[in-house]
Amino acid sequence: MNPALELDNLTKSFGKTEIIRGVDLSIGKGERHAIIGPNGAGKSTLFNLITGRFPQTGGSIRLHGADLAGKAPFEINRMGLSRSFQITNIFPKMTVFENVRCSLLWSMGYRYNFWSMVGRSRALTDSADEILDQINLTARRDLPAGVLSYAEQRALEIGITIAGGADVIMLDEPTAGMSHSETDYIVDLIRVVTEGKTLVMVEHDMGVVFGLADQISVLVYGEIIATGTPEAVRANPKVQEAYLGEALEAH
Amino acid sequence: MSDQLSTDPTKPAQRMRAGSMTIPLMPWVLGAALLAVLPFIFTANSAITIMNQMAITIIFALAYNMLLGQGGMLSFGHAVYAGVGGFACVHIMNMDDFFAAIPLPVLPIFGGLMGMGLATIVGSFSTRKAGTVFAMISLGVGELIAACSVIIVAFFGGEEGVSGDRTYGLPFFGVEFLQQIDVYYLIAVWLMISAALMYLYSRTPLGRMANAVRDNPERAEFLGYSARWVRFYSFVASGFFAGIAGALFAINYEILTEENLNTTQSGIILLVTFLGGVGFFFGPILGAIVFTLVQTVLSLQTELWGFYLGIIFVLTVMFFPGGLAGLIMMHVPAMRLGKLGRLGVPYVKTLGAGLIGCLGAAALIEMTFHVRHASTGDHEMTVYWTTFDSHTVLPWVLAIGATLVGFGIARKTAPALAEAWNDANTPDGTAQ
Amino acid sequence: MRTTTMLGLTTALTLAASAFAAGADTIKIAFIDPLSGPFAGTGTNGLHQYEFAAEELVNKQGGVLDGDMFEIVAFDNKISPKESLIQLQVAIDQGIRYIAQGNSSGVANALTEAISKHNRRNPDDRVLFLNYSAVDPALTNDKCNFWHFRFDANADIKMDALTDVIAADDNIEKVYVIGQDYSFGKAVAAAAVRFLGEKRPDIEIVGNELHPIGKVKDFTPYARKIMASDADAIITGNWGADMVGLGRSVLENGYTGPLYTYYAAADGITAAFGDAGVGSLKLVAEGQINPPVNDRAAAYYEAFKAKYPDGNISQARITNVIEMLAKAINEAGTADDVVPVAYALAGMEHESLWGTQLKMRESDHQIIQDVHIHAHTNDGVTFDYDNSGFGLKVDSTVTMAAADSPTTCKMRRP
Amino acid sequence: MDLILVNLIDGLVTGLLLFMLSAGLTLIFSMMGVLNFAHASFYMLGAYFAFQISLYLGFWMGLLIAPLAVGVMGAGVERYGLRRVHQYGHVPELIFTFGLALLIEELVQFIWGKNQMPYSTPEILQFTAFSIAGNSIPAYKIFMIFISIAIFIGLLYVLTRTRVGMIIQAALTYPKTVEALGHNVPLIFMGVFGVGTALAGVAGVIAGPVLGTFPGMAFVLGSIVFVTIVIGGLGSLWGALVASLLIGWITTFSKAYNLRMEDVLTGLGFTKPEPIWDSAWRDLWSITSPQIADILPYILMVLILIFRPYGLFGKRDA
Repeated sequence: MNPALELDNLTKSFGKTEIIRGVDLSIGKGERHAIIGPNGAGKSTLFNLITGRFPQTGGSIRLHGADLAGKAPFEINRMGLSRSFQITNIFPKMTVFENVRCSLLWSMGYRYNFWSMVGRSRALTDSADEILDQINLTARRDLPAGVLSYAEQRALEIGITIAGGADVIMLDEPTAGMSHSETDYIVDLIRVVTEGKTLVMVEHDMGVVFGLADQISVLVYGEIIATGTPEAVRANPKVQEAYLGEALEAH
Repeated sequence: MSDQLSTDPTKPAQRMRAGSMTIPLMPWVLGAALLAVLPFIFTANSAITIMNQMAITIIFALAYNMLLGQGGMLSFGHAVYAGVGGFACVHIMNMDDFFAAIPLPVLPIFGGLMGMGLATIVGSFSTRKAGTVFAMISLGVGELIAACSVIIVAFFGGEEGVSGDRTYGLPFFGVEFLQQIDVYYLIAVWLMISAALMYLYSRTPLGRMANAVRDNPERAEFLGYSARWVRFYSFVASGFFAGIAGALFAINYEILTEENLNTTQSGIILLVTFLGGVGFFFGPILGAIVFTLVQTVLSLQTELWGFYLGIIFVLTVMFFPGGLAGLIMMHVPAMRLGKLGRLGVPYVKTLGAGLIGCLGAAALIEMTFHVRHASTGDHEMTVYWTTFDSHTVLPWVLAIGATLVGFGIARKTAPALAEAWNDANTPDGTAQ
Repeated sequence: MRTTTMLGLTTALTLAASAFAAGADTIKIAFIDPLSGPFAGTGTNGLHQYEFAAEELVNKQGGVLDGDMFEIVAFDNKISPKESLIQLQVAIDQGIRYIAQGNSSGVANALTEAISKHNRRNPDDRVLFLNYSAVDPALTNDKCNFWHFRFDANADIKMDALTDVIAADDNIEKVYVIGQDYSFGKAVAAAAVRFLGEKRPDIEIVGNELHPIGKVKDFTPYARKIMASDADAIITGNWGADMVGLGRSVLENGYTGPLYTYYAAADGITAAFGDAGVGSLKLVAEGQINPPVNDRAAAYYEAFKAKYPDGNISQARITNVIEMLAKAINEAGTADDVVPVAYALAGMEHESLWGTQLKMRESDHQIIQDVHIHAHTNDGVTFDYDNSGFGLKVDSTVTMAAADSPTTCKMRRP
Repeated sequence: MDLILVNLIDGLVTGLLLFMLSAGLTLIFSMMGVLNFAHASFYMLGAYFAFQISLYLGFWMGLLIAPLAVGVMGAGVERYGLRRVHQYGHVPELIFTFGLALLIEELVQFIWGKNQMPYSTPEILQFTAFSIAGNSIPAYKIFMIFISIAIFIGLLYVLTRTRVGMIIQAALTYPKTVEALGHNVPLIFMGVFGVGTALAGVAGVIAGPVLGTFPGMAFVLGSIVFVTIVIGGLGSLWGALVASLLIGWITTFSKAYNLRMEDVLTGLGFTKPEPIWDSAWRDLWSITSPQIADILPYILMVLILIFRPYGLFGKRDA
């Protein structure tokens, strides 16, 4: 069986600067994989390469065995990969409900449909309400998304990401800028909504990482220096030296 | 139509809550009734001509708002889609045998298809990017086609345009569309159809995604939608309805000229749509009604109508970017709280005074203009149905007085209005 | 504001209520021309000429029929065909039966078609179209109809007269034709080539070109080309800013030969040319202003200047429109039914205030009159234009120009 | 051959004039990310102000004062108008400048009326500088060339060699950082807008006497200025220069030489349909280059936007 996501000697350069320097990574189906690393290690770039936001310079990315080279974000999404953003990226002028409904449209087969009313589909409304329920935003259903609190917007961001039913979910710092209680809330939420899916996340908060992930990769200067279970990574001297030591102290 | 529009009876509670999802039937019924009754109130042919013009502008503005309001695409050359649709229809009117075989009310479909065809060609390259690139391509294409209108005489008829006769079509249940009133009802029916279709379009998956792409094209891409194709389909749909507006123009005026294509026309439709308000479906309708009245009625009152329109437009962009519709919808929260009435008196005080100030300022502008530009020795002028000598002191004192007093009172009462506004928008019992 | 205020009020009334019956003692003439926008200057000046002519030539003489007065009602068409059609409808609703328009053949074309359709569809309130300036030949040829009367010489007639003068000038061997790229510019060019070919086959047309209308910012490249062609004479139908731009560019570039034009006077153009145009600028038009033909014409012009010091009588034919309409109404004995008025106008002969014989040709409703070639000068100009000291003086005259020119008009009469 | 030289000079004058307008516009764009639709209106104001001043103080004072007045107005528009609209986003900004263009045209007609103003070149420059094969080159044109080049060099110097220029360039790219460093970024923006419009004002002052000072002068030139900076690449000063000259020469040469579509098509191996006046393609066959000279830049722009959306010299998408 193919792994869910497979990176093979992936490289990316901006001009002469090489940001990703040959990453090999294999993420199995159903795995919860966290990518950690110091600032500027290239985590976000790696995310952007995988999701088609930037074209790669070399190497290959395979999703369920299919090569993603040259694919646009929407094509990759249709192949079953969905992502969230580090900086909240929702539709601020639309209601919370509509945000979720829009993210359901493609996967529910509506595509570029202009002959049926979205409001008339029970299945669509129910699915959207179900997701709202999952992310605990039912009470905010008909408010414009732009007026929600930060934590609520982050929850909505996750809701939008998982709504399409993608089986590979990539979360880019889902708890960035949150208080402790908010973080706990989001972690629980992520655990529930990604049940049975492959989860790839970038995260700085080690509490979140160790609470959620069953595999961790450490990215330093565009290279993966270690991959393994949280315990193994924690024990890895290279990681200790390069990153974890200071990071853990800071926390 | 009616059972399509009716709400789902199985889940009334949820429907009520959904708000945006339900399709309110009432405004449509009222609109249709109003359209049916209007010609009995305004019976003059000229009034009907103006109403026809209004209806055509409404369809065009709604089509334009599919781009600007719903899709976030700013086009500086949208007149060409309406224009080309109209030209095609006039050419059809001139194809004796073919036109004699089709009833006139069907003609707009051909105009729509023509507008759509052109939009498909242009959209295939212009919608790849939104923002400035799209705006500039629309400007370039608009200028090109407008310039072609005097070069490609075979289709556009040069500066004289192309004219036809609508009455040569197949009689439609015995109606030959000889009179303005026949044409009025034809246009009114098409107005209802087009507006309903455009409204329903905004409720389809594609229509919703057009909004999503407008707000955040990148996010839409990560939801499986290609922003480019969503824009393209919106553009094509907008071209279709613009073409219908052009076809109705052809039917009403029986002539199409270069002015239907040029950038001035494209600018006007932008102005109309924005004045009305791009954020709400009914905004462009208001804009079209107000603009047509200003253009045909105010322009008879004063030759400075363009100046006033320019001022109103710039002030709208600066202070009320939601346009007229935005202004009206601002009052919905207060209405929901049942406190709209509390705004009445402060409104009369401030806006009434402001209106006096505006009238005074307008009189000043008219008088200044008269003194500067009337032919030497012509001292007599008429403002507000009063004729006087513009070179005497009294009218100036009156006008300046009205301006100062009006704006002065408005300014003084403004804080009270603001307070009333806050009060009306705060639920009772909540501390502010 | 003028009469437009009154009009706005009535429009508001028509909007609010219903049609407005024409007053019993005034005969209204709708003046549909640009009163705002870039051509407002020309339109306003034309309106003044109409108002003055109606006042002086009809109302002060006791009016028509049983003392009915003429009233000019102004409608701003913003030089847009669409607006013109709306204003036409407003005018008809107000009970107006006579429509005067002149600026832009495009508008005239839209109006004549609309009026013809209206008269066919509404036999009870037919109207007449008094075209005083739109000179596209088609209006009295393929597109002619019974309701349209043209009081200006059309582009072909003017060119016929102009080429008579050119043909008589042996110094001219090379001619450059340049014009705006639209129907009128093309009509001028085609007529120039045709008439020169007939009258002086030896003349070489060294250039025949069209430029975009109203879009050229700098005419220098055209001027260079004209200079390079060694043309002895230039013919152009340009008007407005295109006329000023072309003329100035050519003259600045050292051109000294004649520049034959249709519309190079008044509305600021005479002032803009000033001294530079003297000796070169020639203009073909009807209506002799300088030297004044008689005391009556001089007195009329003086009275006009007294009332409108900034105005010009730049369209002398407007007096002909008013006088001939008054005469036709008197002959017909009615102003309400336009059919007898139209029959009276068709074929009418009249002596113009400006000293020339007029004949409204029955076959196509094209007026036949003397056409003059004027020179732009400051020498011997009794009445200048734009108060600039410069004006037009008649150089030569073609009597009853193109009186037997053919027409393709097949008029259907009621 | 001589004619080519003459046309080169004429095209240079047109191009440099266009450059003075597009330089300010492209500067403003790179700063605020918005195309100022009213830019050509400031050019018109420059001409009208200069005309009014020249009535009392002569041409040279007009050249000095009018651009300053236009610049102050421009700065005012930025301070009290654009800054307010900025919060609503780019599209309302674009619409605001569009409305401003309408308003300024109406304002000019309100104050000066609709006719062309008798604004003319100063007497001291009313002579022929030199002649090439019978074609005279007026001294005023040479003067225009010098003024434009001086402005270009001055602008380049200020932007790349002075402290103010450095701050502006930095503010363009990193407004937040520059603000954090203690510079008043809104003030810089206002200043750049003022300078940009003042440049348009200069162009108006020196072009008014040649191209005519009338209410439509902004409209005639308006959209061609956007075309220029879009072709050159939004935000690029060099791009604006190259595109301006390119447009100047393309339009001049296609007007000066009668390239006929008939010859092109026959050259390509098409046969002319007979009879031509009955053919649907008759208009295509009869096209000549002077006829379409002024729409060539639009064709060029659309092609550029399709194949190279960032323009000739641009670094980023519009």
